[in-house]
Amino acid sequence: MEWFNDFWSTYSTLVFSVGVHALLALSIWLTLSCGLLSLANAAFMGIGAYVSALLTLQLGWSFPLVLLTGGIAPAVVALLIGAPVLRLSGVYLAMATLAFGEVVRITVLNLEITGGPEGLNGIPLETEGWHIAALLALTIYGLARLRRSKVGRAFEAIKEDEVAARLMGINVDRYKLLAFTLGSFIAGVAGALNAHFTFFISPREYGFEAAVDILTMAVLGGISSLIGPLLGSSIITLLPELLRSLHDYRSFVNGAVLVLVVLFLPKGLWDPRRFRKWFGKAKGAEA
Amino acid sequence: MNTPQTLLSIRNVGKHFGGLHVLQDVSFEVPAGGIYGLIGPNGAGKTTVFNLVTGLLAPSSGTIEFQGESLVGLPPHQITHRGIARTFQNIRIFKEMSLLENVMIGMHEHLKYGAGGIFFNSSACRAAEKRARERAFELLSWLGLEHKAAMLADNLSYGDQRKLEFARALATEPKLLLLDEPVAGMNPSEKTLLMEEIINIRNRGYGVFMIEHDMRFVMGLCDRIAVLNFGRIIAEGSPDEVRNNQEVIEAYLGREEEAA
Amino acid sequence: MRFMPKSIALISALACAGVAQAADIKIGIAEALTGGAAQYGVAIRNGFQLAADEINAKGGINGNKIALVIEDEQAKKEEGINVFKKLIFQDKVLMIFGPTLSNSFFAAGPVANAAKTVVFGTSVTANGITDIGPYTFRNSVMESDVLPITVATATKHYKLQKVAVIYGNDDAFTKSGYDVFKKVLEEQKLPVTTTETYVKGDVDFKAQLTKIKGSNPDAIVCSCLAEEAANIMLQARGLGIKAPFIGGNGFNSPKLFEISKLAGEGTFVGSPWSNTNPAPANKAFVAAYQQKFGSEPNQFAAQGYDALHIAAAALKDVKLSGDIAADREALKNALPKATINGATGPFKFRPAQTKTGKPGGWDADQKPFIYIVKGGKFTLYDSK
Amino acid sequence: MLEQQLLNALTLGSVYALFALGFTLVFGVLAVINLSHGAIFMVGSYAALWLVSHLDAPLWLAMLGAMLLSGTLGLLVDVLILKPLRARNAPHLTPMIATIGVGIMLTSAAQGMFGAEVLRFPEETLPAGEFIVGGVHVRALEIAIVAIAFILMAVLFTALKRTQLGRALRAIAESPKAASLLGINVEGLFHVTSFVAAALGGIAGVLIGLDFNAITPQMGQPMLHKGLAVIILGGMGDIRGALIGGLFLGFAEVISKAYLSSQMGDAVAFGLLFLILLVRPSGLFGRVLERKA
Repeated sequence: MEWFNDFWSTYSTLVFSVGVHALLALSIWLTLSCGLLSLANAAFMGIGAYVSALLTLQLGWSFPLVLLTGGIAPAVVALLIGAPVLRLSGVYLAMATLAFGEVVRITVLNLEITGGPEGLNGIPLETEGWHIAALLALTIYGLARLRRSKVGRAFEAIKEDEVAARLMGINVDRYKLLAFTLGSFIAGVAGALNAHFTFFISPREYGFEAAVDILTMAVLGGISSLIGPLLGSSIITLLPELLRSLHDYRSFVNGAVLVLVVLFLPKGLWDPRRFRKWFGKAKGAEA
Repeated sequence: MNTPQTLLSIRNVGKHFGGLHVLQDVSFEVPAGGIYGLIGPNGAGKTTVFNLVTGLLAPSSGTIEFQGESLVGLPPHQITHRGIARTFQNIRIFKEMSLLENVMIGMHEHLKYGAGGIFFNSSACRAAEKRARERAFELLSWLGLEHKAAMLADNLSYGDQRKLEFARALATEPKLLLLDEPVAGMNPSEKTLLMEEIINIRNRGYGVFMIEHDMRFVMGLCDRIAVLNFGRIIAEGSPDEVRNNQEVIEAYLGREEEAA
Repeated sequence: MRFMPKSIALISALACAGVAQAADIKIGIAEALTGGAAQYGVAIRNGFQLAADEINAKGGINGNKIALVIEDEQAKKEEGINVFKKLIFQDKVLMIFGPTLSNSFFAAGPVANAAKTVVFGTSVTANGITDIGPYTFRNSVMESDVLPITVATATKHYKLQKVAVIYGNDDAFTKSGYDVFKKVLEEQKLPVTTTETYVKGDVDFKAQLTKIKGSNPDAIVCSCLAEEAANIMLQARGLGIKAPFIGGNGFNSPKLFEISKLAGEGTFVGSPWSNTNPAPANKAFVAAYQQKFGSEPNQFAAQGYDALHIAAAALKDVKLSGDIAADREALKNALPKATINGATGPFKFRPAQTKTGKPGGWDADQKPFIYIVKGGKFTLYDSK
Repeated sequence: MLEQQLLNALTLGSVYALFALGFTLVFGVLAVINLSHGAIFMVGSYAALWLVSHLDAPLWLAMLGAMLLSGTLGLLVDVLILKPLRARNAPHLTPMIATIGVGIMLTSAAQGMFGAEVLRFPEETLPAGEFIVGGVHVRALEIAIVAIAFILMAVLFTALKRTQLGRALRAIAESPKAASLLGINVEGLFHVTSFVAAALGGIAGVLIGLDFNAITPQMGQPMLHKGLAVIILGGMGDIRGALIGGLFLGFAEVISKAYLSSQMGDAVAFGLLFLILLVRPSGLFGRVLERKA
């Protein structure tokens, strides 16, 4: 038990980060599973972080309420921009969400209440391990249920062939908006959790690089199931710790991982179909 | 004037892309029951008619009514909800999904359960999913695909993919089924099999409206036929009437026979 | 390939730290050694290594050698926390120096305070740092102590009537420097002709400078990092602007004149440190640094170097018991009384003024030197 | 002061245009958003610097070398990464993600090799000379930059318009499938395009490095964002649009800094970009090349 206490006091923040990154990876998984490449999740995380931190610092709201609002605030923004933005597809959507992220970052940078580039400090420690564990479990459960329902099937159909999905009676625009908004909610909650165990937030944490990091987690892990994003986020969070000795070349490895995965594991690390091919040739042939 | 038997009525419809007139003053009526055919040479504008009916494109002029209700301006999914389903000339099934899931996509609108139902896996939700699965199996078995229900659609043969598209379209519970060149790229024996399936579908009470290129196939199958050439209807009537229409022979059949 | 020897050097440094003997005093160094802030973090680490070598060469502190445990916090807040926790709970260091930038400090500082461990910043000038808690110390001189003197001296020298301002508005350091400048200019009733901004990564300042030129100021107040400042000076001269510059803490780098050459003539800077300060302690530091690292030291290295000497001065009066919690507490109580005469001149602590009025940490109480740039060099300003 | 600002805008705008040209060329021909273009731009800068300071190469030779190196890099990216992705018909966002990875690798490698600090061209290598025309300070360097940018763009335009190669490229932009049916070596031209585009990015890097006299591993990122803005303004894949868009952005930036506040300048730029995408995704000046399968 003492061993565990030592471990926990040293590595608890790392474990927290794994959990929060898992939430972020799931948030982008949701939009990706609907065929949308949105790079706005880092901005949504930032909105959640700032709104929640300000509610704690200025109004002293209770933490559960803060977390909830941290999710709702970006969701409202997502709803507002969703209708026009989601009419775009492919690279245009990626570019529009990227531009949106920049607008959010620069706005935060220039506002008085957000502390500008100096950010917000002195955010009290509110996040506890079980908060993250419970919210992550709830999210995984909810998304697993969603996947097996008509909504999950509709997402998959939209991802594969939007026109065919429309003609099967699916209200494509509504489901895209749902994925986008729900994703922003999860990202916002992740941001709120993060803000309340790192004592400090600043605009540069929510820029383009953060957006790419989040995307990398999902792409690395694979989006064909929920396990992929969880695996991807754990690796991306822990890899830098393992690669400490590489110093300046550490992010080189990150980049290389991204390229290699895209080239050689197009469905990500966790690809049930590949596993089936490896382990159960017979079953695959029969299916 | 809609007679009670008219399912779909297209009146004076025109469609142009910029200066290019694809359809001009197209009018015909698809009656309830039976198989209606729309034929014409390549590029005559047949698929455009389907795209207009299903809401993928908006007509530049004219009206399209289904059971007396205008379809113009409705988004595609709402047109599907009103009872029109279609297949595609170049098959568009969901390849990464199983056959069963493909068919269940078609039932989307008929699965009535909400967010709470999904999250708590309510009995209503489970029951609806169970019914949907059973119905999907039923539809697959109509087309002889039930033993492949768990297979990924990508692994199906060409002919089976067509059948799956039929099953998926039927899952939307349509009153009218739009088939876009259903036997394109098939060999004669496959064509015969598929012809039987289409007759089966008709016999189950669905209206069928098909575009076809293969004359023999259409003549043997359809109750009424409209002929489209260069964006205009040049003839309409029973297969025999159309076959004997001079303009059709010149514009279409003549060349077809030359080629054959 | 330059990275091979570099990483070997670092691994061996870490290995040395690992085999520290029982009587060694383990001190954690958490600086940004990779990433964009590495240019500061590496200099700071060099300062610490130099100071540790000196102290150990003279027999250590009361016979105990100093063992540095160096970690890279990458100027990322999560990394800052992770590294702090590792140093505090796993390596059980007596105290921690760092992190490099205020963002990591704001994140990691509370961790150290909660663990009742001294956290000592050498390069963090932001407001609120010493609000974090009573275990927080810094020897980085705050802009609010320096700039009033700089501005007043320059105003007198040039008989300034009006000035223009330019600053980086997306960087915590330059933005907080600007806030202080703004307050100082108001207090000293010096009118501002125009206030211009740029963002990190901007390298083209001509649009802003052209505007400044149009407003015809007597001097340009510049809250910028040295690299940016150098470019601003060069581009200003390219546009025919003759007005001198008044700089903040960011100007304190030899880089400034390496790049800007003579474009920065007449610039006024206030600083706790300069490489030309003739005080013996500084001369010794500059010489030793050049010998060890083969390059010119900068302010960050000097402050790191002094910081370890301050800690060493405090540790002389602490009887180490071997009980880490008690020793950490003893150090915290001894530090405020420590004074040295180091590379940055005479140094002592003063209690921080916190926003809430609660007892906070300890800020530097140091008098800045005012320099004017002549011949591409900082020269101590002589009002006569 | 207006004249001075216009000169500032012209210099900035022509470098933007040059950068965006390669960017949009790759999109037009390969239908790929190459997000490593910013890093390749940075590599060009470092390559020229290295040639100048280590081999004492004259500036024109260094520029040539930088174009060659960054072009080769672009070619490698195409051959090693984009080609396999094309071969397996990967979804169109996949190459974009791969090029993000390439960008990270190049940036990190540059930082490892040259360090994080800002590097500069030695002063004696810069074209000296400065004159005052009607109150406007003009540096010889600025004239050289604008001239090189416009010459290169003119060469590219002429090549696309007049030569067999250009016609083939335009055919591919319309439809690679149709082009290959016409007997055009599509793969080969993809390689050529990647090389030329990256070489243009590389020379833009050298010019920026010279003009602003600051080279850092991170310098590609803001440029990439600007480049995106330019090609969205000009219409993605539209060569002429990139030129107009680049100049437009240069002027818009300088003028807004000069006559509005420099505070929210970037927010306005990206807000505008965002709005343009929503209202007119084909760009302000251009039309999107609709790719026919």
